[in-house]
Amino acid sequence: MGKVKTLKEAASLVSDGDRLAIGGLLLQRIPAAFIRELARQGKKGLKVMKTAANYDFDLLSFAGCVDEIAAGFVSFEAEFGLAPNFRKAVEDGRVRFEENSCYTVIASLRAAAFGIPFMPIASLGNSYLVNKFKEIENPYGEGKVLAVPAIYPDWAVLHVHKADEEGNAVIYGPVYEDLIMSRAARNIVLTTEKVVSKEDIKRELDLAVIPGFKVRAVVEVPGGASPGACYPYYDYSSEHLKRYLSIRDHEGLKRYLDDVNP
Amino acid sequence: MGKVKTLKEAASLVSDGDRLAIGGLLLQRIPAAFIRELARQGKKGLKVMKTAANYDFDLLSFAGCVDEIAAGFVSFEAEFGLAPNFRKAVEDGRVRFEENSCYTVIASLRAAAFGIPFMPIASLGNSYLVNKFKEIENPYGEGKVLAVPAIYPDWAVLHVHKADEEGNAVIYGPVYEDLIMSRAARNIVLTTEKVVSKEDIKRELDLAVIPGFKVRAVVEVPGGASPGACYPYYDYSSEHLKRYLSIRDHEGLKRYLDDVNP
Amino acid sequence: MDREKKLLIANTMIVTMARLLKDAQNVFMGVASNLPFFAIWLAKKLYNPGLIWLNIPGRVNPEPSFPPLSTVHYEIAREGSASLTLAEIFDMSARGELDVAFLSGVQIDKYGNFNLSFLPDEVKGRVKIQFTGGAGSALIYPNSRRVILWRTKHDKRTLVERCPVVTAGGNLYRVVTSLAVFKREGKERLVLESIHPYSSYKEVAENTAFPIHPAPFTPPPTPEEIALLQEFDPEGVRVVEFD
Amino acid sequence: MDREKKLLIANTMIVTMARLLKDAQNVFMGVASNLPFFAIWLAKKLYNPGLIWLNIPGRVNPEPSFPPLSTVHYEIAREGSASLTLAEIFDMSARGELDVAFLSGVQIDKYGNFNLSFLPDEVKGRVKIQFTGGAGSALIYPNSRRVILWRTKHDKRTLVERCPVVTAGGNLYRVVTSLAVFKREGKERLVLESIHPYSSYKEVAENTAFPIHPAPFTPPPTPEEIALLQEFDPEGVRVVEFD
Repeated sequence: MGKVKTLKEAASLVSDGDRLAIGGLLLQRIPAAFIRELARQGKKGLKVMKTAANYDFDLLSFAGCVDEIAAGFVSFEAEFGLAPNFRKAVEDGRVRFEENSCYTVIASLRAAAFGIPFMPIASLGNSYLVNKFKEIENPYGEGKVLAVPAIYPDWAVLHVHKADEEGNAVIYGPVYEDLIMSRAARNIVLTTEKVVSKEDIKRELDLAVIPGFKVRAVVEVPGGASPGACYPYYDYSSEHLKRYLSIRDHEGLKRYLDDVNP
Repeated sequence: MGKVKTLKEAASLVSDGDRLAIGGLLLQRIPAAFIRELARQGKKGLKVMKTAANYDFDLLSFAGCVDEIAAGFVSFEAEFGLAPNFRKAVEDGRVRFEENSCYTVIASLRAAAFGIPFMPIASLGNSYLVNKFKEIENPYGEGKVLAVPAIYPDWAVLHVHKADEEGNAVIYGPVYEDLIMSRAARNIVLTTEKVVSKEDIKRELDLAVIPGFKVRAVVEVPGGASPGACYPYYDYSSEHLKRYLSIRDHEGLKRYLDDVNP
Repeated sequence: MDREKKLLIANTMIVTMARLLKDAQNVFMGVASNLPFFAIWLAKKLYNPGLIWLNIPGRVNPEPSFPPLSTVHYEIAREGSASLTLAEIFDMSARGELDVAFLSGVQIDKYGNFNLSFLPDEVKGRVKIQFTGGAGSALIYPNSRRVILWRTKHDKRTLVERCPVVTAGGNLYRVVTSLAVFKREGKERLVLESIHPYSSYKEVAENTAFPIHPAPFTPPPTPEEIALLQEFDPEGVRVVEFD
Repeated sequence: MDREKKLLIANTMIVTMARLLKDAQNVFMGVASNLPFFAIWLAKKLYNPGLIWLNIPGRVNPEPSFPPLSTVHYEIAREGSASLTLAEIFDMSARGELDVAFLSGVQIDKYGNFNLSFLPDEVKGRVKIQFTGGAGSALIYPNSRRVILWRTKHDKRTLVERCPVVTAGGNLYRVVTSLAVFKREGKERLVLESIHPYSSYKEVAENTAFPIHPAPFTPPPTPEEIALLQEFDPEGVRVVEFD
């Protein structure tokens, strides 16, 4: 069975309760269309992680898809303000926000990527986050070192510029945490601006940093990061984001999800 | 003072006793010209590290420049046989060979790159190498985990395809351990096929993986990896390697170093 | 607040922060760092062209042709001198190689600690108000050599006696607010260093929840500094965070 | 040894190893892996086109147009389906995702352990003969699902009772030598599985330092297998490691 699937088929691979690492950062190269499809399919109890998020985690919080969010930062920037549905879900106790430093998210993913149970980290000073992690003795020197546990996502969900039918993918520009997510995760779903030939990937082999072998689905979604940006193809859409942020209730959210295609 | 230097000036930055991580792998993209210049300058007591080496570590052993070699593998391949001068130096007790797994070399460099004192690693089974490393408790689960100490090289010495005058550099094709070495090391020396403009680097920013700020010297040495290969510019030279491997004594080595330019 | 006033505050804060970078080796700005973006840009133009500018999109020394509203905008990734991922910038910090970093907090206390995490409901033992999360600050603050805190607001809800939750604390260099500049006395408490020229000791004292002492005025922006900012940012992106 | 004989041995070893890859998901070859290179190439051509070929130059599924003498040659990095660094391949192994790996040892003992490190001088307590070092094997052998050991020699100095130094041990699948194939009985000892058609039980027994029992002959290479190898490697790169 081929890996090239529809958005619907790909999202249906994700089970309620799965842990997802979501690619991109803030409004850059997020797998937005896939996130919307998860909401349409009414997923429940997902656990999601990322260094810094906004639209994706806000929407999943709004739609009631997530139980747990692990991240360093969840907010829009400047013109769009905070992430209102994320905040409300956390304040109402519907979503558990495991605040991390962006750095500890990366360290947990690195531990998983390296196949080791934990990752020693640099000091977090007097941050309250220290209490979330355990200390270990430094066997090669004085004192103790903080360690974060490995987190193995069930899925890394990434939006890329190009992928072939086997899931070998090229990313242009900043990779953010996509690479380390793809290594840490058990399975990968790619949405891609374009499904291309193997020959096309070959021409940019130095940028073909996602090998296909853990990829379970490749979905062609031109504009799939929208309302986020996909450098250098398109910028984020202020209009779309303002529309999303104006939604007040679940009926409005349903209309939005029905309207926006995909 | 600019960073663009002659080979002689650059090699003179290295002090006797310094620890060097040498870029490339086996006969691929080794900073061979720089290695020869270290030998010409009669460096003493160097400590060198790399996953898998041949010409570079063999020559430094022959020339009496190194006290300690940390590596997973030191040998030529197929047509050229073993690394005779390395073997002799180790068997005579002139060089201490700290055998590692290639993997533990990487783990030690990663720990240094991440600024942490040690790196937990996967099991090494019943390998005698286990005895070189310490065990720590897993704070997040059962049992113990092996840990390797961070090793901070004084210098990463890398041969690259392009670098600008500030040391921002582009590598094509396999990067081997060059990246992690550049992060782990306190200082970097680059030899480069060509010193190019800032604009030239900018055109391939996704491949400009060595930022210049820890680079202390940039040396333009076309063919600087020879007798090794520099993909895709040139292959290794069997003729040159056979000449090198036929050298029997220090006089021969001196003649070789005088002859080969640079 | 009228636009003139916003520009005055923004320019003063930007210029003040830019001048703090005169001897900086490298400087990191994170997410939602509108004013630091301008401060670094200006410092490189006027005071410290060799300054290494690090950021989340991961291009060393970006050359933006316009000021984007988002500080992870890809305009900041379009040009530069090399690539360095966010994870690697954190590693630089962990190795002690990060010189200056800009951070911000919803609450900043008299010890220089800040809170970007949440306000606890002490009675119910849970989150009362959820903030954004501290991004990379818990690492960056104690491991960078010098941290500049900045905040476009200055009131008693912002400059507090003690943060109920400490998101990050560490190597404070300066706090730059809309009204004033603080530095830290030894490793202990914040002291007022200067008051922005359009404000007053009275205004700062009334809007700060911990005790302060009088201080001189912040040197105002020069016409050259203002002209450069205005030319780079004719639309006034630098005032977007002011109400 | 004449060239015909060398080709016979090389072809038999390559084909035997290629057939072991019929159900492999992925396979890793390291440095100095001349015969595994041909075995993987042949397995992908004939038996398992979906096999994922991992290697040190770091291109997944390389498409070499000729067989290079070095198995880190850049011909193996010229084409492929994606990039994956050596460090990341080690990580795959640490995560338990590496299926088959080819390794080799100067000494291989009856437990399947091998020595690529050194021969100790027991009296003087130091290195008597230094070998190459085990490269990544100490990690790869215990953490990959199936390891195929290969060796172009088969004598009592190679197939030993017990290695004086264990460079690596672990999940042995098969040992393929110039004369025979061994598998492991349970987790314990090597047992002879087959004898190459040009050899004999007597020859294998005389050249093995631990006890063996009779076994059938290894199925010989087919004309198709030989023709493919000959076409790909008319110069005979595959015999370069035979004396």
